[in-house]
Formats: sequence, C-alpha cells, structure tokens
Amino acid sequence: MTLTTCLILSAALFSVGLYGLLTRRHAVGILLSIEVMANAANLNFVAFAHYGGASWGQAFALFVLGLTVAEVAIGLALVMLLFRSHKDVLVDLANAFKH
Amino acid sequence: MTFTATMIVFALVGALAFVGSIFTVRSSKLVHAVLWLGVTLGMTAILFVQLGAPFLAGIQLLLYVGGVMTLMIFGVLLTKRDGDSELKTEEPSRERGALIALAVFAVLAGTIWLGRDALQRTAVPSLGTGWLGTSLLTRHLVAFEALSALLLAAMIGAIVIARRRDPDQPSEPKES
Amino acid sequence: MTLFAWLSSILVAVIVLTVTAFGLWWERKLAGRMQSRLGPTIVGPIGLFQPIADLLKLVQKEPIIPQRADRALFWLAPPLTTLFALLVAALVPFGPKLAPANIDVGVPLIIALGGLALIPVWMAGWASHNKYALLGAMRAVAQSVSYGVPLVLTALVPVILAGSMNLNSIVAWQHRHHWLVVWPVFLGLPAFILFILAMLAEANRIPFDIPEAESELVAGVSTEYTGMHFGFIYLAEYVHTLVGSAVASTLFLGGWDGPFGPSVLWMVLKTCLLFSVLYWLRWSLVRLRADQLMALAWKWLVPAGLALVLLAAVWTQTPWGR
Amino acid sequence: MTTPMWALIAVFAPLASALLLAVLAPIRRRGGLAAAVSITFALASLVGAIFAVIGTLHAGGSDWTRSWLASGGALPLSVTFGVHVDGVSAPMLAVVALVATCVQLFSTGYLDDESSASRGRYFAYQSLFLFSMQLLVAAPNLLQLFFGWEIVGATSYLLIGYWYKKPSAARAAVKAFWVTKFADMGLLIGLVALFGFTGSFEWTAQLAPAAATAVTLLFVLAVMGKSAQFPLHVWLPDAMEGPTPVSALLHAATMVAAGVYLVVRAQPLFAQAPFTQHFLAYLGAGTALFAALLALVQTDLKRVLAYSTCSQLGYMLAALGAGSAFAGFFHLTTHAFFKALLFLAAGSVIHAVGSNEMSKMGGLWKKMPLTMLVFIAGAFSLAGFPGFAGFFSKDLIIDSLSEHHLWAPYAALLLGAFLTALYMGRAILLTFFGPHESHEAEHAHEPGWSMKLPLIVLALLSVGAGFFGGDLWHLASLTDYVHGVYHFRFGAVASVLALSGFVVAWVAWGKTREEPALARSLAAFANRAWVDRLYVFGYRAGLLLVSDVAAWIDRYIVDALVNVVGSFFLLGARRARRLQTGNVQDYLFAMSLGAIALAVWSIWR
Repeated sequence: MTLTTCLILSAALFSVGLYGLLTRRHAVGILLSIEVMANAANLNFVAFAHYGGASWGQAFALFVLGLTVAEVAIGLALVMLLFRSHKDVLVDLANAFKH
Repeated sequence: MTFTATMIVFALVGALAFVGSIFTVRSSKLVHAVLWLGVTLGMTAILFVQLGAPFLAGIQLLLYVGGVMTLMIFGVLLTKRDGDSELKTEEPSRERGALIALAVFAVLAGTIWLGRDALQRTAVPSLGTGWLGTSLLTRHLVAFEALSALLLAAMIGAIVIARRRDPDQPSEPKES
Repeated sequence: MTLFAWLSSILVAVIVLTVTAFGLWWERKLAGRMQSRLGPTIVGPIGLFQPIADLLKLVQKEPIIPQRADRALFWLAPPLTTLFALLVAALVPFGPKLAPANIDVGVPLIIALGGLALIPVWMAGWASHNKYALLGAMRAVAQSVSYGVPLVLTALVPVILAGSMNLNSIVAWQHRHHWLVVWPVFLGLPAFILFILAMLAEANRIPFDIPEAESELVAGVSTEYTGMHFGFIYLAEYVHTLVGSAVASTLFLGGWDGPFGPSVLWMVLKTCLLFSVLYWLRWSLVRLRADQLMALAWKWLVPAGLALVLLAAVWTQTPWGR
Repeated sequence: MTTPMWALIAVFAPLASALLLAVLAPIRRRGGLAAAVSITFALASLVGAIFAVIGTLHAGGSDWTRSWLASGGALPLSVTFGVHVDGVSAPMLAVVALVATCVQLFSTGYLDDESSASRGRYFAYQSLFLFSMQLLVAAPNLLQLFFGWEIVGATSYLLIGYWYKKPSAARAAVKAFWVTKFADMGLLIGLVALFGFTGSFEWTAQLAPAAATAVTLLFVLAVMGKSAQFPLHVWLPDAMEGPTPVSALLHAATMVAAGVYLVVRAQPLFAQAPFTQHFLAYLGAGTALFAALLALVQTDLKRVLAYSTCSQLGYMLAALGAGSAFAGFFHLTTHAFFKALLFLAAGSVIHAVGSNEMSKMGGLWKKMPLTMLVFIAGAFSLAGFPGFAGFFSKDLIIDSLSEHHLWAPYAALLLGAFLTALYMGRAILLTFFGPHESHEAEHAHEPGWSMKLPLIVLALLSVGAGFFGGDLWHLASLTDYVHGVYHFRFGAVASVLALSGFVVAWVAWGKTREEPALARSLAAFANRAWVDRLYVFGYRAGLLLVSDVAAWIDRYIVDALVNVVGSFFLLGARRARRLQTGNVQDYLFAMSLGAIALAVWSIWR
C-alpha cells in the first residue's frame, strides 16, 4: 500500500463513476455514480493526508462528505419533481430546454 | 518487495471497492446498484482506517452508508414504475461512456506515472481526531460555517422542491 | 490484531449469544409472570432449555423461497442482520482490558454499525416480493432514518462531557464523576431516556415496532421467511436490543465500573437489568401509530436532543464541567 | 459566585426561558404556565443583575469572556464573547430586568382575554426580547452589541405585530422593522469600517480624526433609527399598535434606550469626533422640541407618550452630544422607570376604557384613584417636578448644555421642559378629570393586583430614584464635567418652567375639553403625517425621476447596443442549435472531452 496504489485505485473508481454518469438514464443511477466519484476524490484527500504534505486532507474529506450529502438531498428532491411531472425519472425526459 | 498483512488487506478491500463500483454503474436492477454502492463505500471506509483516518471511516459509515444509501433506497422505491425498477441503459451511449472513462483513467494514470518519483512518500502518523476537530473550528472555520449554511440551504431547498403543490395548481409543464 | 484481541472478541461473542439465548427464556418467563401464567416449564429445569429446543426446531424446518423473490438478496439478508448486530458488540468494552476493538472513534462507529443493520432488514423486505414485507421494510427505513438523528444527538452528550469518543475513556470519565446519570443528572438522565427511546425505535421494538405490526402487516419483513432464515432475523432483533442495552449501560450507566468484583460481571449485570426493563416495556406498552412515531421523533426527540447537546457544551465551559 | 457569573445569569436566564417556551410547545400553549416560566426567569435575571450591581459596588467591574470565532489564515480574526460588567452595564442590566419583570407581570393581567396559546407566544417573545436586550447591555465589544441590537430589532417586530391579524399592527411592525433596519445599516457599515481601521471591535479603539467622525456618524444613523430621532422617528408612533405593555417595555424603557446606551458605551469613540458630538447635541435638542410640540396635539393617549419618549431620548442624546455621558445615562435610567410607569398606567386606563382616545376618557379619577395617582407621579417625574426622579436627571442635562455653551440646544431644551409639563398636564386633565366622555369610562374600575403591583413598584422608583443619582455617579464613573460634585444650578429655572407648564395646562384644559385655537393651529402645522408625507413625496418624486432617466437610457442606448450585438448571436445560434440536444449526458460528454484535452495539454505542453 503506497500513495501510488491509492491514487491508482482512486483514479479507477473515478473513471468507473464517470462511466456510470455518462451511461445511466435513471436519475437515481446518476446520483449513485456521482457518489462513486465523490468517494474516489475523498480517497485521494485522505491518502494525501496520510502520506504527508497535506495534513488538512482529512478536513477537506469531511467537507466533501457534507457537500455530497447536500447534493443527494437536492438531487433526490429533483428526482421527485421529475417523477411527478413526467411519471418517470429518465433524465432524457427532462429536455424542455431543447424545445 | 515483501507482502505484509496490510498490503493483502489493501489489495482485497481495494479490489472489492472496485468491483462494487463496477456493479454500481452496470447493475440493471437499480436496487442492486444501491447495495453495491454500499459495498464500495464500506470498503472505502476500511481503506480510511488503513490510511489513519478512523473518524472519517465512522462518519463515512454513518453518513453515507446509513444516511445517503437509505435516501437512495427511498428515491428508488418512491419513483418505481409499476413494480419494476429494471431500466436498460441506452445501447449507443455505452461505448461513448466507456471511451471517455478509459480516456480519463489513462490521463490520470499517466499523470500518476509521470509523477511517480514525487509520490515516493512515507506515511506520517495521523494527528488524531482531536486535531481534526480543532482545525475545523480554527483554521477551516469559515469553510465549516459555509458548509453549515450550505446544508441548511440544501435542507430548505429540498423541502421546497419536493413539496407537493396544491392540487388545483397544475404542476405539469406544458408540452410543446 | 493481537491474540488477546481475538480471544476477547470470541469471549464477547460467546457472552452475547449466551445472554441472548437465556434472554429469550427470561423474556418468556417474565411475560408469563406479568400475565399471571408460568411461561415455559417443560423443557429442562424450569424450562431453561426452551431456547435450545426452539433453535433445533427452526433448524429442522424447510427453507422456502417465493418464486418471484430476488434469490441472492433473499438468502443473504437474514445472516447479515445477525452479523451486523453482533459487529456492534465487538466495540463495546466489557472490562477495562476486555474490549475486542478499543478504538478512539467508538461512539460514531457503534451508531454507524447500528444504522447499517437496517440495510439487511430492508434487503429482506424488498427481496421477498411481498407487499407486506416491503411495507414493513419501508417503515423500518423511515423509522431508522428518523430515530438515527436523536440517537446520534443523545450519544453526543456523554461524548461532549467526557471529551472523548473512546468508550473506555467515557467509562473512565464516568468512574471519576460517579456515573453519568448521577452526575450531572440533569443532562445524563434525560439523555439516557431519550437514548433508550431512540434505541428501541432503531431496533424496531415495542412500542416502536410498526415495521412488523402483526395486526396490519402479517409479520412485516419476516413474512416470507421460514426455518433458520426466520431464526436469524428473530435472533438479530434480540441481539440488537441486547447490544443496545450494553451500549446504553456503557454510555450512561458507568459500563463495567462497579464498586467491587470483576468488571465483566457488572457490565453483564447492568446490561441484563436494562434488557429486562426493555422487556417490561415491551409487554406493558401498546404500539404507536406510524404518524405518532414520526411526530415523536421530529417534534420531541430531535429538539430535546439538540437542547441537550447545547446544554452539555455549555456545561463543559462551567467550573463544574471541567 | 463572582460578579460576571451573576451577570451571566442575568443575560442567559431569559434565553433559557425563551428556548424552553420555543421548544416545549405544551408549556407555551398553556398561557398561564408560560407566563409563570417567563416571569420566573425574568426574576432570576433581575436577581442576577442586582447581585452584579452589588459586586460592582464592592469590587469594581470585571469581565468574563471566551474567545469566539478565532480564525487563522490570511485575515486573523479574534472576537470575544461574554459579559462585561462595570458601573454602566450592571445598573443597566438591573433596570432592564426590573422593567421587564414589571411589564411581564402587568401583561398577565392586561392580556387576560387573549387565548392561552397566543399569550404563550407573547411570553416567549418577551423572554427573547429580554435576553437580546441583556446581551446588548452586557456586551464586551461592539460586535456582540450588534448581535443584541439585531435580535432586539427582530423581537420588537414580533411584539409590535403581536396582533398580526390586525392590518394596522402588521403594517406598523413592518414599518418599524424597515426604518430601524435601514438605520442599522449604519451600525453594520460603521462596525466594518471600525474593524477595517483598527482590526478590532472594541469601543476603546483609537482612530484618526476623520475616521472617528465617519464611524461615529454611521453609528449616529443607527442611533437615530433605534432611538427614534428626527427624521427617523416615524416608526415609533405607529408602533403603538402593539399591546400597551410592549410599548412600555420596548418604546419607553429598553429598546429605544439601546441607541442612547450605544452612545454611552462608545463614548471613547465619540470623544474622538467633536463634530459628531455637536451634531448629536443639535439633533437631540431639535428632536426634543419637535416631538414635544407634536405630543401636545395628539388625541391618542399612547401617542402622547410615544412622542414624549422621542422628546426625552432627544434630551439624552443632547447631553451625550455635550460630552456629558453621565447626564444622559442617568436620565436613561430614571426615564426607564417613569416612562414605563406612564405607559403601564395608560395601559391600565386603556384596558378599563377599551380605547386609546382621550376623547373617550375623562373623569376617571373617581373610578381609578390608584392609577391616577401613579400616572400623576410619573407625569411629575417626567416634567421634572422638584424632588421627583426626572427633576434631577433632566436638570443635569440642561445644566451640562449650558456648561458647554451650546446655547441653541440649551434654549430648545428649556422650551421643551415647559412643553413637557404642558402636554403632560393636558393628558392628565383630559384623561382623569372633567366629565365621563363615554359609557366605558363611566364603568371603568381599577385593575387586579397583577397590574397594580408593577405600577406601585415603578411609581416608588419614579419618585425616589433621583436621590440615588450620586451613588450611580460613583458607580458609573463616566467621564463628565461634574467632577465628584452633584449640583444643580438651574434647578430653580427648570422647576419654574415645569410648574408654569402645569399651570398653563390647567388654564387651557382645566375647565373645558375644547382645544385652544393656538393648539389647533399647531396641530394643523405639525401634523403627524407631515414627515411621512415628506418621505412618500421624496421617494416618489426622486425615484420616478431617476427611473425615467434610467428608462430612457436603457431603452434607446443600452437596448440598441444589445440588439445589435444580439443579432449576431441569434444568427450564430441558429446554426449552433443542433448541439443543444437537451440531454444532460451529451453535455457531460462534451465537458469530459474538454477536461481531458485540458489535462493532456497541461501535462504535455
């Protein structure tokens, strides 16, 4: 376990999350993918904190946790709204800007 | 290079986290995806313990696995259509996503590879939870307060957005 | 982990499971007495082996899986419920040295693991493909999310007062201050009561057992389960209550601290006493309605918990709180 | 228990009560219980404040502060939070707690026909108000004072709008809020400026003369709002829509005193700005005279008292402007007693008659002898009748102005003193003497003991508090021109003025309830709505003019430019439109491509 392996793992998780973000059509699925990405970022913060140089990494990881919680709350509220107006939660339904 | 118990645990946990993330984004049943996300997050919590951040691990479990996941479950179930939550992703967008994801991973891995010399660091002992708390209320005070304001705003915002409107006010947007 | 840690974790698991097994017998005896009957008497002396007979019966039964169930989750969920409930026990110190995992962030971890135990419950309910099971699961989730907040808040009170999240340090602080509910009693006692209420709700026990309200939901989450699978869910509930009592004793009643004798004894004694009180509640109270349950959590427990946390923080700044 | 500990009790007991009432709805909804809780905690606050005064008498002032908001980084910020007890704050704590306790006790009787839930709400507000006021008074620096100041403003909004279903009360609450918030901007900007200049929020900070003038003038703006000085006094008469005990507490004894208290507290800052002090002296004297004139022509008993409050606050600020902090502070304390008394007595009358209008009263002396006695005691004190509390403090103010050769304000205040006696005499005569003017007035009767007791306590203080001026002087040890001697050179002149005021009032309104011609023309001239109209006119004319100009520029210059630029984009956008699929993930795809390109470029450039 070194800093490099941690970073590689985190990069892998991030890419997987991005994949989900680009391919999921269900709004909740998109939120899940975002969680994976935020989690990967957090792993980076903590790893840098552990391997010297960035002692405030843990504090930032905490902030990221708080931010994602806020994001999930708002995200799910939007999902509810989407569901109520379209009777479904596929994000490509929300394309009113196109018209 | 000798294999230590720490390394073995890291390899196992890391692999599980990765597998979990794969299933999170690929699972066709959304409920399974949520549970796999739980696996990923839980494994990350174990990694946090290994990286000298047990407090973060506890918070991760408490907040993410306990809170966010349950919210997601609610999100899935409250928006379920006719009893099935199986939603196939659109086929054409898959290759595109894989391409982008691989490209991002390549860029990140390449960057890490280029900087591998600078990344040769030894672990420093953690400053402890007490230090973390003190730094939150001194050095990062403004960020901390901003975060609390953000959470409050998010809470109010979520309530306002998700609240059921009066039935006599049509909430349906007009189809053009 | 050292050999000692392994040994102590095995010991704790044995303690917990033994106490649970006899807790089952004890509850039925107690309930019987409360309702003017005898309770189990046939199997063994004064029916002591009744839980073992029950276990054997459950193991023999055939596991049945509904046709449209989600097979993997259906199989996985019940053992996980018991496993998560037992995991919490590993964090509770049964003596100054007898703590399988004596870590600095014990309190958040315990609450987090307690909250995790909800996920297999929900898995079980969802996997059964039965509307009663699903309704029960949803109720359990809603209830757990709501009561998790006051649980964290009240657990914060001893944390703030002791200035540590390590359970052993909290017990040591209580030892110096003659137990939390005794001193400062105006903080410790309400926090203790709130904690017990929230804990009961987290464990889905009467008067907060609406997830398995048998008059409305057949048996809630465990409707479709048979045999040992049902046994796991049943067991998990007991282990949960028992471990909850242990945590409450540790946080508020001085834990393993006692005037004389071995510390394990005191811990077990306090836990069992609290456990019995919870049984007593279970057999004397009626079930709340779902809306009353939510109102209690959000309108009473959360504000009161917030006030207690604030008071505790103020108290540490006063000359007596140092 | 040390002195600051007692002060902490004085500050935080009301907060405990407010939190209790806010969180525990069953207590709040049971109005009587809520009142008991609130009064108990107010009494605790009073006891704490009294012990703080005793401690200060024996051992001098002391502080209890905790570091708060200590943030590192580029802008080191360190603010303390706690209580600062000295000869000024300790007596003020006691005065505020005493008046608040009396008012709360009085309210139990006054609001007895409200529903119990709404009474509970009232007492929750009252507790919160008391806490905010004590927080302000005990503040160790200007930032905490500002917090108290703002909560005071918020709770005053709640209390004025207590009868929120009455449109006029709701409007009055909003008006009070707006006017004082506008003024509060001065305090906020002043604080930021102070922090910018000195890096602290201490009132002992040393500033350059120009900076000191700027900061203190900004503070004066806030004072004008909170203490209802011309031209920002317009909210105070309207605020009489609130329940009368609220008027007694907020608009007589405590909240409006906050402005004066700020100037007393920040005396070291004001001393560095002579211009501001002069401005303050003229402002205060002008308001004192102006408001006294207005008070003379009111028909509403509470409004008479409201304008009288404006006028008396003008006296205090004039004294402070003359550099005599003690005179202002002394008048602040005595005024708190007698004005609260007057308002409560008026409340008792209004409760009995059911109307604010003096034309519906008359002849009440037979029905309500106690109320009449205490009202007259308060009025004599207010008018500076020799021996009453107001006599000492008001004379000190007038004296200090002559000492500093501020002759124009001096003359204004002397005339104001005469007018004070005149309008109070009129109020007494119209309310308590002459024939009964309404059916209710005929059947009026004395209130219950919960209302009588506060009246008696406050009446005793209004009569006797003046004799303790010397003690207060020693305790407060404010910089003043009176160096250890407490003397009255102009006592005789002021006494004559006060007496002649009452005599003239007797001549004018003793026999008849008709308004004399002079008063009528005065009423026409100094209509209450005059300043309000000026505001509306200025607002309309100014705003419309500016917006017309702005609209023209916007329409023919800005818009034209925009249209020219916009047409380019319109043409371009028609082509680019196909990129806009409306699907988030398409955008995300493009974004990711861009991010990858940026990353690659930044690594391998």
